[in-house]
Amino acid sequence: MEKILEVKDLKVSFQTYGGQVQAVRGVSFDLHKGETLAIVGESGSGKSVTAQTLMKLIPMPPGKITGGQIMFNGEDIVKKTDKAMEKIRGKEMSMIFQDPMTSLNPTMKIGTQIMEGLIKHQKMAKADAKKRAIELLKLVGIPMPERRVNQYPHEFSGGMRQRAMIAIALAADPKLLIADEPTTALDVTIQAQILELMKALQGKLDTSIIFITHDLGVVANVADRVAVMYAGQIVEIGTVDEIFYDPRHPYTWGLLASMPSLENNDHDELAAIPGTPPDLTNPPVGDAFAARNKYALAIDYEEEPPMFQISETHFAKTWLLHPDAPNVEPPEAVQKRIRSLSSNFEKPVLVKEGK
Amino acid sequence: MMQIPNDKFKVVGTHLSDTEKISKPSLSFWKDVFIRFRKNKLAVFGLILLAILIFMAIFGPYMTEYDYKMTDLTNKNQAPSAEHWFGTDDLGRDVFTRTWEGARISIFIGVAAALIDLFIGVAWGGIAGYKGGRTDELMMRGADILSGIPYLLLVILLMVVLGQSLGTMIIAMTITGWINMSRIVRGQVLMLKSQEYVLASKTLGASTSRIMSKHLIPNSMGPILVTMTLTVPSAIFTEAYLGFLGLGLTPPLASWGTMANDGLPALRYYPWRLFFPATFICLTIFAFNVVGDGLRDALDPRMRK
Amino acid sequence: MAKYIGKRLLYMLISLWLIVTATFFLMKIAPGNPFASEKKLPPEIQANLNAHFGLDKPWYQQYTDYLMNVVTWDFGPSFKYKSQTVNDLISDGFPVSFILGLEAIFLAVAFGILFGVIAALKQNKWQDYTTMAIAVLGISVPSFIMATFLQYFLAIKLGVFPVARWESFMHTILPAIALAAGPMAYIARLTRSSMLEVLANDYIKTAKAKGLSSGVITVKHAMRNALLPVVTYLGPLTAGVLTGSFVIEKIFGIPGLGFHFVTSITNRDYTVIMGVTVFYSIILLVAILLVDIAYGIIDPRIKLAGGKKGE
Amino acid sequence: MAEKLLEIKNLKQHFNVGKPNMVKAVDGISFDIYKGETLGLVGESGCGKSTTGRSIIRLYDATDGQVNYDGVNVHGKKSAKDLKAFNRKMQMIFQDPYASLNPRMTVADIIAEGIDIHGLVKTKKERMERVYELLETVGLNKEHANRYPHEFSGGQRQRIGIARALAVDPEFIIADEPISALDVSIQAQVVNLMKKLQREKGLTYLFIAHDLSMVKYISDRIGVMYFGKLVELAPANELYNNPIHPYTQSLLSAIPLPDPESERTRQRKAYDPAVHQYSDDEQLEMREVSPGHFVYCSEKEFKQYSVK
Amino acid sequence: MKKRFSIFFSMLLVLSLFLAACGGGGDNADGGDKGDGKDVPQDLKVNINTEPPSLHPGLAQDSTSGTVLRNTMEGLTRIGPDNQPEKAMAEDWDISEDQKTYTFKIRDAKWSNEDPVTAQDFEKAWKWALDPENQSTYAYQLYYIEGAEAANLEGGSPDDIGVKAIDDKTLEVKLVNPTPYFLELTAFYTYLPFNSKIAEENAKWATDAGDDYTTNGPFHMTEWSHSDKIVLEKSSTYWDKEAVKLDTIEMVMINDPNTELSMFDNGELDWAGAPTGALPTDAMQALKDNGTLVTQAIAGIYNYKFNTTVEPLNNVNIRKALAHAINREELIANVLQGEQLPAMGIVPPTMFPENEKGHFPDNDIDAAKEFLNKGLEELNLKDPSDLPAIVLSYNTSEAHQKIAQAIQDMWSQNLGIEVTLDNAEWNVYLDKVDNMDYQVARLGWLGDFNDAMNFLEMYRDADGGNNSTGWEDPKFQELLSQSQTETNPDARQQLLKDAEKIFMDAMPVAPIYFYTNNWVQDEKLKDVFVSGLGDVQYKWAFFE
Repeated sequence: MEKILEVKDLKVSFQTYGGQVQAVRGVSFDLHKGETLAIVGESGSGKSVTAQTLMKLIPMPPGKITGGQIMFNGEDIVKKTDKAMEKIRGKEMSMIFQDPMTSLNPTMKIGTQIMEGLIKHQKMAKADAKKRAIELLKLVGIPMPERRVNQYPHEFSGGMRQRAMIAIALAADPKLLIADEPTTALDVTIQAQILELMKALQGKLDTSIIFITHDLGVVANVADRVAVMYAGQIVEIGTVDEIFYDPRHPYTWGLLASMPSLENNDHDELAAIPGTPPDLTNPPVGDAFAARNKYALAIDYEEEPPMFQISETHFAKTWLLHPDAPNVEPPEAVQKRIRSLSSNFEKPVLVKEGK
Repeated sequence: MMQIPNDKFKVVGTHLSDTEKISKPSLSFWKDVFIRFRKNKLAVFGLILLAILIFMAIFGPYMTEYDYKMTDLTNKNQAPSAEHWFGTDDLGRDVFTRTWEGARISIFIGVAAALIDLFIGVAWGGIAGYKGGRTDELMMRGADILSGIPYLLLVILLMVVLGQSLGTMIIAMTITGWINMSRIVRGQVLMLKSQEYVLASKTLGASTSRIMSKHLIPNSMGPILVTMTLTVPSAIFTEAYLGFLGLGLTPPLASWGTMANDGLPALRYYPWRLFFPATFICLTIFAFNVVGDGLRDALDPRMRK
Repeated sequence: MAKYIGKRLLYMLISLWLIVTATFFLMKIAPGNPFASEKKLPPEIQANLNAHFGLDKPWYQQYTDYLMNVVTWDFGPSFKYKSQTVNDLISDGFPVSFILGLEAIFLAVAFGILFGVIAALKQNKWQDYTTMAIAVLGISVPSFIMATFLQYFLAIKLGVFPVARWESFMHTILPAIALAAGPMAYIARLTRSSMLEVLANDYIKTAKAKGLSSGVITVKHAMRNALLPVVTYLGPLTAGVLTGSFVIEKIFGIPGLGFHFVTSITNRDYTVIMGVTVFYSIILLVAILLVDIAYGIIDPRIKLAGGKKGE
Repeated sequence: MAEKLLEIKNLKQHFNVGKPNMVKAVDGISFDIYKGETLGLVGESGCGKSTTGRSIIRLYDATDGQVNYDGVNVHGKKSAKDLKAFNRKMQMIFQDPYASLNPRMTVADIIAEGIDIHGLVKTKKERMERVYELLETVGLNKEHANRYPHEFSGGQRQRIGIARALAVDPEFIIADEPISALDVSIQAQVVNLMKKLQREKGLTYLFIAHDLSMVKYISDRIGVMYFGKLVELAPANELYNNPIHPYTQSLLSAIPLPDPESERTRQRKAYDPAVHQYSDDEQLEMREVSPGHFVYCSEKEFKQYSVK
Repeated sequence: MKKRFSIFFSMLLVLSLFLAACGGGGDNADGGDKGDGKDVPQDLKVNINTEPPSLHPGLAQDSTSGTVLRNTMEGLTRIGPDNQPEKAMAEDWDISEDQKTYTFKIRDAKWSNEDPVTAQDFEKAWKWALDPENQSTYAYQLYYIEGAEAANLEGGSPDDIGVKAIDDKTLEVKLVNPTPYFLELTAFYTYLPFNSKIAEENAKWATDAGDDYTTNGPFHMTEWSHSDKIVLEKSSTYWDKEAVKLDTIEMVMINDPNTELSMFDNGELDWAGAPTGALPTDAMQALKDNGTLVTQAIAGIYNYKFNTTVEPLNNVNIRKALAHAINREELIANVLQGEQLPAMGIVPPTMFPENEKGHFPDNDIDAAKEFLNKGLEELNLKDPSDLPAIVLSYNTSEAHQKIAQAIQDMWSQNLGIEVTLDNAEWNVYLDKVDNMDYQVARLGWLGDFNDAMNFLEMYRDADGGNNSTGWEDPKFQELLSQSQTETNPDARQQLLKDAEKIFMDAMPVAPIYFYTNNWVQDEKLKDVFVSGLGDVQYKWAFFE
């Protein structure tokens, strides 16, 4: 499959008066055409920063890309000027944000907001752009698009606004769509509709999607592959089945275990991940997750774990996969899920170079 | 594969207390504001300027042998010299001494006006915002109408009715000045009163006065402070303006406004008489303004993480 | 809309009435009388004058007379300028103040917004500091000093402009600049802070993500929203500036309305005080109404305003 | 579990009454809460669930209806003293851990606010001891007492909010979406803490949320709200296994589960209020379809539902 | 949206175009004197300070209106360049033996609309002013005429007023007392005639320039743009038009001395300063230094009045001490700088030449101290600091303020008397002075006509309108009464001098200085006549 994006050892930091926050600490992943990669993690784990860095949307300063590459269509985004980025943004890759209320300009008609991208990138005439805007609104399932196109954001409901956002993002047929928690602010029923819409559109347009969320349910629903982020790093990445049915990183275990199940009727205590995420101005030595990890090894407090490969597609960054590491039992809730996957290697393999 | 001693691969589990630890030194709200304020060079410059001005207002008048009201007609309109650092005015008074005497009065007027605005504005705006509904409507409409009366008319009539004095001057500054403050406080209170911490306090059974004093006003302090730092220069400005209208203070009291007004016709002949008071009016207003701007930026919640 | 305007007009009338009333009584408690002069009048003539201008009537009758004057828009003759009625004074002075005011507002708005936008876009860079220093300076220099300096340097020293009076376009430039300096500075600061606020909004990020150039984002997305507070400020500014400034008119010898604001009070020219106050208040109230309507047009959300939601 | 702690009768909360923009946020709902139980309240944003909570604790004056706590109407006329006493019995935990703590107060002052208001301690030392004790209860420690809210993470703040509510030893706590703004891993922490406190102190909860899976986990019974009305009320498992009201069914069908396989096959049901085809003369009310399982329906629907 | 901004930028564009266009042709300001050619433009541009309140002769009551009227209208007489009344509308007159009846022969003159000027025009104008209906505040200027005061104040019949047009060209005036300065009075603006035909048709004839504003003077008003400017043009119907050389006079209204002087320096005015405008005090030294300042004494005095009804100013010695302890020379040299004359008497030297010396020496500290000690003794006080606080009041104005500060300092240094200053806005101040709610108050007096009576009369009665010192003296009253019936000018002069002596002995007023007029004028401008009362006439003025 064609790779459209390759991120190599990306590092991003923010200068604040309290010190330098290392928001992204060496993230690498790639993305194939037509594929959906979900990035999960809690707030502050660097998932949004990673996504916005792909489009160079982080404010610089205080933000700064301190290292790594973002290869998109064979070119390194990191090196591009703002002017050059204007040609890529909206045309080659576009983005949907979390809050559809604040991410639409309140004083501009929805139609105009869609048309802007068309006029800029497709050099369309105004009238054509409007026609196309109406089509797009129809495409994202907004009824009466001819009327809606002349309305303002506040006249739309939350779900409709997010549809309009999707229409804006898809206006110029981008190759890559970055969706930064697009359903977090929505109610479950609306969320389900938006997810269905995105999947349907992806099928039609063959767009690649990076989907950022903290909701594992949503991940299970949309993702082909999943990257789990913690403290600015990807700690585990694999296909959706690998992550949900054969997770290897204790943080992924923790996430899965802390979700109550609708099917189960037991009211046992949830397997919460205790404690509080680390402060990234001063990231801990060794494994950032160690202090909250009940499976933490002594070495976790001393040395950062390397990446181990479990299958062609499955990687995890934990000392537990080291041949010398003791065998530990994942939490009960996770044990219930685990299936053995045929694609796995015999033994986890240490990845020499960070991937 | 690298060699790692086996004992390192022992499960040691969590170090939870570490995760709850807050490593950064505790920063109170104002410390935090100060750190951000410090980054605005213009504002810091303003603050230093202000410190110098206040220092001079306190000690300036004692730095010379002259008294601010001592006339010496034979030495009138002297250019700045070693004798008279800022020259003398048309009655032979030392401009340096008068400038700093004037600084006292101008700054006093500014600060007094700001304080009075603060009390009236906070009380009025706070009550209107907190009570809401009809009370709010009535109180704010009242303020609207007061601000609808041409200010000059109000001030001149006031001067006429009460006579020209420092007290009247301060009343003139504050007669409509508090309206702005009350609007800001009201806006803050309206916004804050539906904040969850206020609701929490209510559910705990807090009285209105407690909610006001512990929650609403402390949290409005930022905008209030900014407004105050901007009230001071506007009062100094207004004083100067009234001086121009001939409604300034009664001499030999010196205020920058009356001094500048006196010096205005001398611009072409004895420019120092206008230059010094005018420069210090501008510098003071400038300093207060940039400090106010700096504070506003520093207090801006968007600037916080 | 019509209902809204109707309601606002009603409110304006009430405000106006209260302002007229307040002014009337303030005027009445002020000591001094309009016919006082260094050479005292015989008491009979004084009484005669009082009778002629209705000043001998009880206060409530004078008050109702004033109200009637306001309603019929006939404020009667000026006490001091016997050859002119108050209506004459206003209709002579207002056009001058109006033109000067428009010029000043134009300068203030154009440069204020320009400076504000530059400062916001270059926050904490030298452009920000420079424009803001200029802006704060505009606020820091009292208008009479500013006017005197402009007159001294540009007219007397350099001879580029005429010193004073109201004759040609050239004559209007210095007073317009002096009048515009303060508001310009205020608008610049207002624009800067609201621009910064708007620039931090998500929809600016959306626009950026669309690939729009920063120029387009600034003008089409940021400025429109950032200018809302400026529009609000324009209401009182317009009223204040259009009705003239005493300082500027005095220094530049301009026959505007502002001069009458001050001199009518010192002259105790009651009818003129009343007339200019009512006139000013109407302009102010109308300007505020227009601003509110304009606000509603610019910001489509306004119509929805009012009422709290349950959750 | 039979003892009724709270009885809500036909509660109505309308805003802007008499104006064109009147909002019927809560439109006549009735339910009971029993001592020691957790009642979950779910629904979409804007359905009135938070308003219900706030009306119960008297943050709003109810437009109509009664809230009887231990048999006494909360919204009835009360002296300041009675009100204060009432405030100690009922407490609230808020949604937004950022907005619910006064940024200008230290954690100690925030937690001690209830103690101060009700004069629960006599000396400063006692006050601080109580604060430390509460901090420990919610998993924080002494050192945190003199810090300001902005220095804490979301989960820590929410725990401070809980400590504040606990400070006055309440019997009943309304938790208004206490976990919605938290990360998954932290949600579990807070829920565990709440359950632990319930066990230890015999608390009763009204747990308001839109996350059905967490509500199901924590609640004994669940009420579903839709546009100001309570449409279904049943024990947690019963509601999940046997949803009757079409809206409940739709809501349950929309929840994505952390299981890729089931997600691939999940069928979402849409809810269209028109399916009811209510006519004007039909009486709509909560009807008990099976023991403890109430549905808001017409007489006709009731018959259909009962058959199932 | 877009439209808004395009409007914006187009406005910006328009403005810059304007600036560019005007920048090129911006030299219109320095027109005026074009140099040496034979045809020197005879266009005068002066500042008259403010809008004239009324240009109706019967209603005018201020010097600005007076300036315009004096140059557009003409009375029976006109004050000529020798400061004496010369024949104007009256080509001749007869004065009766008892000096109480004047018969004027009106010359063949025309109003600007070609109507003849008649004796009736005078009679009607004067009677109009005396009609209480018309609220003329200066009607009292006509009280010298028999029956005038009664008609104006006491409801007397207008038919009893002693002014009668015997025929079209003969006017008979009967006076109450012999009034030696009556001919001078007839040049005053309240005595001006108006075109009675037009006035009958249009009561508002005087409110604007136009057909109805007919004039009989050297200039005719062609434009009156209120609060802005008045334009006068040489009148083609004036009887003495040959003498008039200026073509136009543009009178602008600039109410700021700095601006006025700047405009003069910039060539935008031909005259700056008194009597129509004012010069900034701070400019005096520089103007004196470059020799352009013109100074002329006028009949006016600047006084400090004492309230003789309050302690300690009811003590004559205290009053004298204060009056003697003022260093007028220094005040004039350093504060006023207008070469004013120190006043040690109450009547200007233009009337009593010996008053250049006055009744006591200036700055006589020793005498002052002596008076002070005497006064203190009389008051049973030991030390000046035991005196009740003295408050010096003045109306808000820069000049008064400076004088007050200087004198405050002199009194404190010379006598050890502490004085506090109190200023009030003009109207309030007048109220205060009227109500004797003051201790020491500044007031000025400008002569209406060139006679000592004008400066003494006001102190006749304690409750007289302009006295406000609470002082009166039967001997003083007696002398004034005598002077009114005295027909011999020298004897009359002596009576008045005696009266002044009594006044100065009692010192209810400390005179400070006699006014001067100070101005600068275009070098080429000649023969502008400023009278001893400080009135300006452009009839004979011209540019070289």
